[in-house]
Amino acid sequence: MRFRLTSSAIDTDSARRELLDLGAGGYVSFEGWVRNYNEGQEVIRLEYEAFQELAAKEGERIVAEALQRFPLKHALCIHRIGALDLTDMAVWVGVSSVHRGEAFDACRFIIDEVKHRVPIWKKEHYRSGDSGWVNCERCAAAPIHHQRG
Amino acid sequence: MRFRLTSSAIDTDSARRELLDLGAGGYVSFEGWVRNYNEGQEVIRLEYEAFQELAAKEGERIVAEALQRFPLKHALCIHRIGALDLTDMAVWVGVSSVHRGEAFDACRFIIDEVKHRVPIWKKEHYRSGDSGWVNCERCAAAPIHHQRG
Amino acid sequence: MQLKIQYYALMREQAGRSEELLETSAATPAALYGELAARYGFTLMPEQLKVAVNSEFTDWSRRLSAGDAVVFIPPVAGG
Amino acid sequence: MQLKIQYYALMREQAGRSEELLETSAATPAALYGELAARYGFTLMPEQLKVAVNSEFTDWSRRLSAGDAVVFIPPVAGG
Repeated sequence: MRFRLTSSAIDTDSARRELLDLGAGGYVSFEGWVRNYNEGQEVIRLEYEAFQELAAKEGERIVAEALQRFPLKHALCIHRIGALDLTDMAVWVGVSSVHRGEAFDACRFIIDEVKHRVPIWKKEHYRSGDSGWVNCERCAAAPIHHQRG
Repeated sequence: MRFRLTSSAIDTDSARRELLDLGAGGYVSFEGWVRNYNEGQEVIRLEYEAFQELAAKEGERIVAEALQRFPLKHALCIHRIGALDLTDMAVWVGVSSVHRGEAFDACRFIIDEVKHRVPIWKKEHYRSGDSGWVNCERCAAAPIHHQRG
Repeated sequence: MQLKIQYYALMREQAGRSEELLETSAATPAALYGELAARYGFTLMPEQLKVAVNSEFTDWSRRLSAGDAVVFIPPVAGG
Repeated sequence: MQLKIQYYALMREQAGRSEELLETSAATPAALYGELAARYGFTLMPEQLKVAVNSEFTDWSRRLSAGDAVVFIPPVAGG
Protein backbone atom coordinates (compact mmCIF):
# COMPACT_ATOMS: atom_id res chain seq x y z
CA MET A 1 0.00 0.00 0.00
CA ARG A 2 1.67 3.17 -1.20
CA PHE A 3 -1.27 5.28 -0.05
CA ARG A 4 -2.44 4.92 3.54
CA LEU A 5 -4.99 6.46 5.85
CA THR A 6 -4.25 6.69 9.54
CA SER A 7 -6.13 8.02 12.53
CA SER A 8 -2.96 8.53 14.58
CA ALA A 9 0.05 10.80 14.09
CA ILE A 10 1.98 10.07 10.90
CA ASP A 11 5.31 8.39 11.62
CA THR A 12 7.50 10.15 9.06
CA ASP A 13 10.75 8.52 10.18
CA SER A 14 9.44 5.07 9.50
CA ALA A 15 7.78 6.17 6.25
CA ARG A 16 11.02 7.77 5.08
CA ARG A 17 12.93 4.57 5.74
CA GLU A 18 10.70 2.79 3.24
CA LEU A 19 12.04 5.10 0.55
CA LEU A 20 15.75 4.56 1.18
CA ASP A 21 17.56 3.10 -1.82
CA LEU A 22 21.23 2.67 -2.60
CA GLY A 23 20.58 4.13 -6.03
CA ALA A 24 18.59 7.17 -4.90
CA GLY A 25 20.35 10.54 -4.82
CA GLY A 26 17.37 12.74 -4.11
CA TYR A 27 14.50 12.61 -1.64
CA VAL A 28 11.67 15.14 -1.48
CA SER A 29 8.93 15.15 1.11
CA PHE A 30 5.85 17.28 1.57
CA GLU A 31 3.89 17.78 4.77
CA GLY A 32 0.53 19.50 4.99
CA TRP A 33 0.15 21.24 8.35
CA VAL A 34 -3.01 22.58 9.99
CA ARG A 35 -2.64 26.35 9.87
CA ASN A 36 -4.42 28.98 11.92
CA TYR A 37 -6.05 30.99 9.12
CA ASN A 38 -8.02 29.98 6.07
CA GLU A 39 -9.77 32.45 3.83
CA GLY A 40 -9.76 35.09 6.52
CA GLN A 41 -11.19 32.92 9.30
CA GLU A 42 -9.19 31.95 12.38
CA VAL A 43 -9.08 28.17 12.55
CA ILE A 44 -8.76 26.43 15.92
CA ARG A 45 -9.06 22.79 14.92
CA LEU A 46 -9.99 20.50 12.05
CA GLU A 47 -11.67 17.22 11.34
CA TYR A 48 -10.84 15.03 8.38
CA GLU A 49 -13.28 12.43 7.17
CA ALA A 50 -12.68 9.90 4.39
CA PHE A 51 -14.68 7.52 2.27
CA GLN A 52 -12.05 5.00 3.19
CA GLU A 53 -12.47 2.22 0.63
CA LEU A 54 -12.47 4.57 -2.34
CA ALA A 55 -9.88 6.95 -0.85
CA ALA A 56 -7.45 4.05 -0.49
CA LYS A 57 -8.06 2.93 -4.08
CA GLU A 58 -7.83 6.39 -5.61
CA GLY A 59 -4.75 7.30 -3.56
CA GLU A 60 -3.05 4.10 -4.63
CA ARG A 61 -3.82 4.91 -8.26
CA ILE A 62 -2.27 8.36 -7.88
CA VAL A 63 0.97 7.00 -6.47
CA ALA A 64 1.05 4.34 -9.20
CA GLU A 65 0.57 7.08 -11.81
CA ALA A 66 3.47 9.04 -10.32
CA LEU A 67 5.68 5.94 -10.48
CA GLN A 68 4.76 5.52 -14.15
CA ARG A 69 5.15 9.18 -15.15
CA PHE A 70 8.44 9.86 -13.40
CA PRO A 71 11.57 7.71 -13.11
CA LEU A 72 11.34 7.21 -9.35
CA LYS A 73 12.80 4.77 -6.89
CA HIS A 74 9.94 4.87 -4.37
CA ALA A 75 6.89 6.95 -3.48
CA LEU A 76 4.50 6.90 -0.55
CA CYS A 77 1.63 9.03 0.73
CA ILE A 78 -0.03 8.90 4.14
CA HIS A 79 -3.15 10.91 5.01
CA ARG A 80 -4.39 11.43 8.52
CA ILE A 81 -8.10 11.39 9.37
CA GLY A 82 -10.02 12.38 12.50
CA ALA A 83 -9.53 15.39 14.76
CA LEU A 84 -6.42 17.54 14.28
CA ASP A 85 -5.02 20.56 16.09
CA LEU A 86 -3.00 23.49 14.81
CA THR A 87 0.42 22.51 13.37
CA ASP A 88 -0.58 18.82 13.28
CA MET A 89 0.43 17.01 10.13
CA ALA A 90 -2.56 16.19 7.92
CA VAL A 91 -0.74 14.57 5.02
CA TRP A 92 2.74 13.37 4.15
CA VAL A 93 4.21 12.57 0.74
CA GLY A 94 7.70 11.18 0.22
CA VAL A 95 9.52 10.39 -3.03
CA SER A 96 13.03 9.13 -3.75
CA SER A 97 14.73 9.07 -7.15
CA VAL A 98 18.14 9.00 -8.81
CA HIS A 99 18.09 12.74 -9.54
CA ARG A 100 16.30 15.46 -7.65
CA GLY A 101 14.24 17.00 -10.46
CA GLU A 102 11.83 14.11 -10.77
CA ALA A 103 11.51 13.77 -6.99
CA PHE A 104 10.27 17.38 -6.79
CA ASP A 105 7.95 16.94 -9.77
CA ALA A 106 6.51 13.65 -8.54
CA CYS A 107 6.02 14.83 -4.96
CA ARG A 108 4.10 17.84 -6.21
CA PHE A 109 2.11 15.73 -8.63
CA ILE A 110 1.04 13.38 -5.86
CA ILE A 111 -0.10 16.06 -3.41
CA ASP A 112 -1.89 18.01 -6.16
CA GLU A 113 -3.76 14.92 -7.32
CA VAL A 114 -4.55 13.75 -3.79
CA LYS A 115 -6.10 17.12 -3.01
CA HIS A 116 -8.23 17.02 -6.16
CA ARG A 117 -9.23 13.40 -6.42
CA VAL A 118 -9.20 11.51 -3.14
CA PRO A 119 -12.55 11.47 -1.28
CA ILE A 120 -11.40 13.12 1.93
CA TRP A 121 -13.18 16.09 3.49
CA LYS A 122 -12.07 18.71 5.94
CA LYS A 123 -14.26 20.51 8.43
CA GLU A 124 -12.77 23.64 9.90
CA HIS A 125 -13.78 24.94 13.31
CA TYR A 126 -13.30 28.66 13.70
CA ARG A 127 -12.55 30.93 16.63
CA SER A 128 -15.88 32.64 15.89
CA GLY A 129 -17.78 29.46 16.78
CA ASP A 130 -18.65 28.78 13.15
CA SER A 131 -17.52 25.72 11.33
CA GLY A 132 -17.60 24.63 7.74
CA TRP A 133 -16.76 21.90 5.27
CA VAL A 134 -14.00 23.31 3.06
CA ASN A 135 -15.00 23.61 -0.63
CA CYS A 136 -18.58 22.67 0.21
CA GLU A 137 -20.14 25.56 2.11
CA ARG A 138 -19.21 28.46 -0.13
CA CYS A 139 -20.02 26.68 -3.34
CA ALA A 140 -23.29 25.26 -2.07
CA ALA A 141 -26.50 26.76 -3.37
CA ALA A 142 -27.55 27.87 0.12
CA PRO A 143 -24.50 28.26 2.33
CA ILE A 144 -25.00 26.90 5.80
CA HIS A 145 -23.38 28.19 8.95
CA HIS A 146 -23.32 25.92 11.92
CA GLN A 147 -23.62 28.02 15.03
CA ARG A 148 -21.93 26.81 18.15
CA GLY A 149 -24.13 25.09 20.68
CA MET B 1 22.30 31.07 10.53
CA ARG B 2 19.92 29.70 7.94
CA PHE B 3 22.72 27.86 6.17
CA ARG B 4 24.95 25.58 8.21
CA LEU B 5 27.83 23.19 7.68
CA THR B 6 28.19 20.16 9.90
CA SER B 7 30.67 17.33 10.11
CA SER B 8 28.22 15.02 11.89
CA ALA B 9 24.90 13.50 10.77
CA ILE B 10 22.22 16.10 10.00
CA ASP B 11 19.52 16.19 12.67
CA THR B 12 16.46 16.68 10.51
CA ASP B 13 13.93 16.44 13.35
CA SER B 14 15.46 19.35 15.14
CA ALA B 15 15.92 21.30 11.89
CA ARG B 16 12.28 20.71 10.94
CA ARG B 17 11.11 22.01 14.32
CA GLU B 18 12.73 25.36 13.53
CA LEU B 19 10.35 25.69 10.58
CA LEU B 20 7.11 25.07 12.45
CA ASP B 21 4.72 27.99 12.31
CA LEU B 22 1.07 28.35 13.26
CA GLY B 23 0.46 30.08 9.93
CA ALA B 24 2.26 27.54 7.74
CA GLY B 25 0.15 25.06 5.77
CA GLY B 26 2.89 23.51 3.65
CA TYR B 27 6.33 22.14 4.37
CA VAL B 28 8.71 20.78 1.74
CA SER B 29 12.07 19.21 2.45
CA PHE B 30 14.81 17.92 0.22
CA GLU B 31 17.54 15.47 1.16
CA GLY B 32 20.56 14.66 -0.99
CA TRP B 33 21.65 11.07 -0.44
CA VAL B 34 24.92 9.40 -1.40
CA ARG B 35 24.03 7.01 -4.19
CA ASN B 36 25.94 4.03 -5.46
CA TYR B 37 26.39 5.03 -9.10
CA ASN B 38 27.48 8.26 -10.74
CA GLU B 39 28.14 8.58 -14.44
CA GLY B 40 28.57 4.86 -14.83
CA GLN B 41 31.01 4.35 -11.97
CA GLU B 42 30.17 2.41 -8.84
CA VAL B 43 30.63 4.70 -5.86
CA ILE B 44 31.58 3.24 -2.47
CA ARG B 45 32.06 6.40 -0.42
CA LEU B 46 32.42 10.16 -0.67
CA GLU B 47 34.26 13.05 0.89
CA TYR B 48 32.90 16.56 1.00
CA GLU B 49 35.22 19.50 1.54
CA ALA B 50 34.20 23.14 1.95
CA PHE B 51 35.80 26.54 1.91
CA GLN B 52 33.92 27.10 5.11
CA GLU B 53 33.96 30.88 5.56
CA LEU B 54 32.77 31.59 2.03
CA ALA B 55 30.43 28.58 1.89
CA ALA B 56 28.64 29.86 5.00
CA LYS B 57 28.31 33.35 3.54
CA GLU B 58 27.16 32.23 0.10
CA GLY B 59 24.74 29.68 1.54
CA GLU B 60 23.26 32.31 3.81
CA ARG B 61 22.80 34.63 0.83
CA ILE B 62 20.97 31.89 -1.08
CA VAL B 63 18.49 31.27 1.74
CA ALA B 64 18.00 35.02 2.15
CA GLU B 65 17.29 35.29 -1.60
CA ALA B 66 14.72 32.50 -1.33
CA LEU B 67 13.02 34.31 1.55
CA GLN B 68 12.87 37.46 -0.58
CA ARG B 69 11.70 35.81 -3.80
CA PHE B 70 9.00 33.59 -2.30
CA PRO B 71 6.42 34.33 0.41
CA LEU B 72 7.82 31.85 2.94
CA LYS B 73 7.50 31.38 6.65
CA HIS B 74 10.93 29.83 7.23
CA ALA B 75 13.79 28.24 5.29
CA LEU B 76 16.91 26.42 6.37
CA CYS B 77 19.71 24.47 4.67
CA ILE B 78 22.31 22.21 6.30
CA HIS B 79 25.22 20.69 4.39
CA ARG B 80 27.37 17.89 5.70
CA ILE B 81 31.12 17.80 5.15
CA GLY B 82 33.70 15.08 5.68
CA ALA B 83 33.49 11.36 4.89
CA LEU B 84 30.11 9.90 3.92
CA ASP B 85 28.91 6.41 3.14
CA LEU B 86 26.20 5.20 0.78
CA THR B 87 22.69 6.43 1.69
CA ASP B 88 24.12 9.03 4.09
CA MET B 89 22.48 12.42 3.87
CA ALA B 90 24.79 15.01 2.32
CA VAL B 91 22.45 17.99 2.37
CA TRP B 92 19.05 18.91 3.76
CA VAL B 93 16.78 21.80 2.77
CA GLY B 94 13.51 22.62 4.55
CA VAL B 95 10.95 25.31 3.76
CA SER B 96 7.59 26.18 5.31
CA SER B 97 5.00 28.54 3.84
CA VAL B 98 1.30 29.36 3.90
CA HIS B 99 0.60 27.50 0.64
CA ARG B 100 2.48 24.55 -0.80
CA GLY B 101 3.39 25.96 -4.22
CA GLU B 102 5.97 28.39 -2.93
CA ALA B 103 7.44 25.82 -0.55
CA PHE B 104 8.17 23.52 -3.50
CA ASP B 105 9.55 26.36 -5.60
CA ALA B 106 11.73 27.77 -2.84
CA CYS B 107 13.08 24.38 -1.76
CA ARG B 108 14.11 23.63 -5.31
CA PHE B 109 15.57 27.10 -5.75
CA ILE B 110 17.72 26.68 -2.66
CA ILE B 111 19.14 23.26 -3.56
CA ASP B 112 19.77 24.32 -7.18
CA GLU B 113 21.62 27.46 -6.10
CA VAL B 114 23.56 25.66 -3.38
CA LYS B 115 24.80 23.13 -5.91
CA HIS B 116 25.89 25.84 -8.32
CA ARG B 117 27.28 28.52 -6.05
CA VAL B 118 28.47 27.26 -2.67
CA PRO B 119 32.18 26.35 -2.55
CA ILE B 120 31.83 22.71 -1.53
CA TRP B 121 33.54 19.88 -3.36
CA LYS B 122 32.83 16.19 -3.56
CA LYS B 123 35.39 13.46 -4.06
CA GLU B 124 33.97 10.12 -5.11
CA HIS B 125 35.74 6.86 -4.36
CA TYR B 126 34.89 4.10 -6.79
CA ARG B 127 34.72 0.33 -6.54
CA SER B 128 37.42 0.25 -9.24
CA GLY B 129 39.91 1.88 -6.89
CA ASP B 130 39.77 5.17 -8.79
CA SER B 131 38.59 8.36 -7.22
CA GLY B 132 37.77 11.78 -8.58
CA TRP B 133 36.61 15.27 -7.71
CA VAL B 134 33.17 15.64 -9.27
CA ASN B 135 32.98 18.33 -11.98
CA CYS B 136 36.75 18.81 -11.83
CA GLU B 137 38.35 15.75 -13.35
CA ARG B 138 36.42 15.45 -16.59
CA CYS B 139 36.50 19.12 -17.38
CA ALA B 140 40.19 19.50 -16.51
CA ALA B 141 42.68 19.95 -19.33
CA ALA B 142 44.49 16.75 -18.40
CA PRO B 143 42.18 14.40 -16.51
CA ILE B 144 43.84 12.73 -13.56
CA HIS B 145 43.05 9.32 -12.20
CA HIS B 146 44.21 8.55 -8.74
CA GLN B 147 45.10 4.89 -8.56
CA ARG B 148 44.60 3.13 -5.33
CA GLY B 149 47.69 2.67 -3.19
CA MET C 1 -35.23 -2.40 -5.15
CA GLN C 2 -33.17 -1.86 -2.07
CA LEU C 3 -29.94 0.22 -2.13
CA LYS C 4 -27.42 1.03 0.55
CA ILE C 5 -26.62 4.75 0.69
CA GLN C 6 -23.65 6.15 2.61
CA TYR C 7 -23.29 9.82 3.44
CA TYR C 8 -20.11 11.77 4.13
CA ALA C 9 -19.17 15.20 5.41
CA LEU C 10 -21.69 17.97 4.67
CA MET C 11 -24.16 15.48 3.18
CA ARG C 12 -23.91 13.27 6.26
CA GLU C 13 -24.80 16.24 8.43
CA GLN C 14 -27.62 17.34 6.16
CA ALA C 15 -29.05 13.81 5.93
CA GLY C 16 -28.61 13.34 9.67
CA ARG C 17 -27.19 9.86 9.15
CA SER C 18 -24.10 8.01 7.89
CA GLU C 19 -25.93 5.36 5.96
CA GLU C 20 -29.29 3.86 5.30
CA LEU C 21 -31.00 1.09 3.39
CA LEU C 22 -33.41 2.64 0.93
CA GLU C 23 -36.31 1.13 -1.03
CA THR C 24 -36.41 3.08 -4.28
CA SER C 25 -37.43 2.91 -7.89
CA ALA C 26 -34.65 5.31 -8.97
CA ALA C 27 -32.96 3.65 -11.93
CA THR C 28 -29.79 5.79 -11.97
CA PRO C 29 -27.66 7.79 -9.52
CA ALA C 30 -29.02 10.96 -11.13
CA ALA C 31 -32.62 9.97 -10.33
CA LEU C 32 -31.61 8.78 -6.89
CA TYR C 33 -29.93 12.08 -6.06
CA GLY C 34 -33.06 13.96 -7.06
CA GLU C 35 -35.10 11.81 -4.69
CA LEU C 36 -32.65 12.22 -1.78
CA ALA C 37 -32.09 15.94 -2.33
CA ALA C 38 -35.84 16.50 -2.14
CA ARG C 39 -36.05 14.51 1.09
CA TYR C 40 -33.02 15.93 2.89
CA GLY C 41 -32.66 19.39 1.36
CA PHE C 42 -29.11 18.84 0.14
CA THR C 43 -27.56 22.19 -0.82
CA LEU C 44 -25.01 20.77 -3.24
CA MET C 45 -25.95 20.63 -6.92
CA PRO C 46 -25.31 17.36 -8.78
CA GLU C 47 -22.71 19.17 -10.95
CA GLN C 48 -20.64 19.64 -7.79
CA LEU C 49 -20.70 15.98 -6.90
CA LYS C 50 -19.20 12.75 -8.08
CA VAL C 51 -20.89 9.45 -7.55
CA ALA C 52 -19.51 6.05 -6.57
CA VAL C 53 -21.23 2.69 -6.72
CA ASN C 54 -19.74 -0.25 -4.83
CA SER C 55 -16.69 1.82 -3.89
CA GLU C 56 -15.77 2.87 -7.43
CA PHE C 57 -16.41 6.10 -9.31
CA THR C 58 -19.12 5.72 -11.90
CA ASP C 59 -21.46 7.64 -14.22
CA TRP C 60 -24.64 9.41 -13.23
CA SER C 61 -26.49 7.43 -15.87
CA ARG C 62 -25.33 4.00 -14.72
CA ARG C 63 -28.15 1.46 -14.20
CA LEU C 64 -28.48 0.74 -10.51
CA SER C 65 -28.98 -2.83 -9.30
CA ALA C 66 -30.53 -4.16 -6.13
CA GLY C 67 -27.97 -4.20 -3.33
CA ASP C 68 -25.72 -1.52 -4.83
CA ALA C 69 -23.91 0.70 -2.34
CA VAL C 70 -24.14 4.29 -3.50
CA VAL C 71 -22.11 7.27 -2.31
CA PHE C 72 -22.48 10.84 -3.49
CA ILE C 73 -19.13 12.58 -3.16
CA PRO C 74 -19.09 16.26 -2.20
CA PRO C 75 -16.17 18.47 -3.32
CA VAL C 76 -13.10 16.95 -1.68
CA ALA C 77 -10.62 18.80 0.50
CA GLY C 78 -7.85 16.45 1.50
CA GLY C 79 -4.33 17.61 2.20
CA MET D 1 54.44 41.37 -1.15
CA GLN D 2 53.29 38.43 0.89
CA LEU D 3 49.94 36.69 0.28
CA LYS D 4 48.22 33.79 1.98
CA ILE D 5 47.00 31.18 -0.48
CA GLN D 6 44.55 28.41 0.50
CA TYR D 7 43.94 25.35 -1.65
CA TYR D 8 40.87 23.14 -1.77
CA ALA D 9 39.86 19.85 -3.33
CA LEU D 10 41.64 18.96 -6.58
CA MET D 11 43.91 22.01 -6.33
CA ARG D 12 44.88 21.11 -2.77
CA GLU D 13 45.94 17.69 -3.97
CA GLN D 14 47.80 19.07 -6.97
CA ALA D 15 49.55 21.71 -4.88
CA GLY D 16 50.29 19.15 -2.19
CA ARG D 17 49.30 21.62 0.54
CA SER D 18 46.28 23.31 2.10
CA GLU D 19 47.81 26.73 2.39
CA GLU D 20 51.01 28.67 2.14
CA LEU D 21 52.44 32.13 2.57
CA LEU D 22 53.76 33.29 -0.75
CA GLU D 23 56.13 36.13 -1.65
CA THR D 24 55.00 37.32 -5.08
CA SER D 25 54.95 40.29 -7.39
CA ALA D 26 51.66 39.14 -9.02
CA ALA D 27 49.41 42.19 -9.01
CA THR D 28 46.12 40.42 -9.71
CA PRO D 29 44.53 36.99 -9.12
CA ALA D 30 44.94 36.35 -12.86
CA ALA D 31 48.69 36.88 -12.70
CA LEU D 32 48.93 34.94 -9.47
CA TYR D 33 47.12 31.94 -10.94
CA GLY D 34 49.51 31.92 -13.88
CA GLU D 35 52.44 31.80 -11.49
CA LEU D 36 50.93 29.02 -9.34
CA ALA D 37 49.71 26.95 -12.28
CA ALA D 38 53.24 26.95 -13.69
CA ARG D 39 54.65 25.85 -10.35
CA TYR D 40 52.11 23.14 -9.45
CA GLY D 41 50.87 22.01 -12.83
CA PHE D 42 47.21 22.80 -12.10
CA THR D 43 45.01 21.15 -14.69
CA LEU D 44 42.08 23.52 -14.34
CA MET D 45 41.88 26.50 -16.68
CA PRO D 46 41.21 29.92 -15.15
CA GLU D 47 37.86 30.02 -17.00
CA GLN D 48 36.76 27.07 -14.88
CA LEU D 49 37.61 28.79 -11.63
CA LYS D 50 36.29 31.56 -9.47
CA VAL D 51 38.51 33.53 -7.18
CA ALA D 52 37.97 34.80 -3.65
CA VAL D 53 40.02 37.32 -1.73
CA ASN D 54 39.57 37.57 2.02
CA SER D 55 36.68 35.12 1.94
CA GLU D 56 34.63 36.96 -0.66
CA PHE D 57 34.22 36.38 -4.40
CA THR D 58 36.10 38.95 -6.44
CA ASP D 59 37.35 39.79 -9.96
CA TRP D 60 40.38 38.31 -11.63
CA SER D 61 41.64 41.84 -12.27
CA ARG D 62 41.36 43.04 -8.68
CA ARG D 63 44.54 44.67 -7.30
CA LEU D 64 46.03 42.42 -4.66
CA SER D 65 47.35 43.90 -1.42
CA ALA D 66 49.93 42.59 1.00
CA GLY D 67 48.35 40.20 3.46
CA ASP D 68 45.41 39.25 1.20
CA ALA D 69 44.11 35.70 1.57
CA VAL D 70 43.49 34.27 -1.89
CA VAL D 71 41.50 31.17 -2.81
CA PHE D 72 41.00 29.79 -6.29
CA ILE D 73 37.71 27.95 -6.42
CA PRO D 74 37.42 24.84 -8.61
CA PRO D 75 34.03 23.86 -10.04
CA VAL D 76 31.81 23.19 -7.06
CA ALA D 77 29.86 20.00 -6.41
CA GLY D 78 27.86 20.40 -3.22
CA GLY D 79 24.57 18.67 -2.65
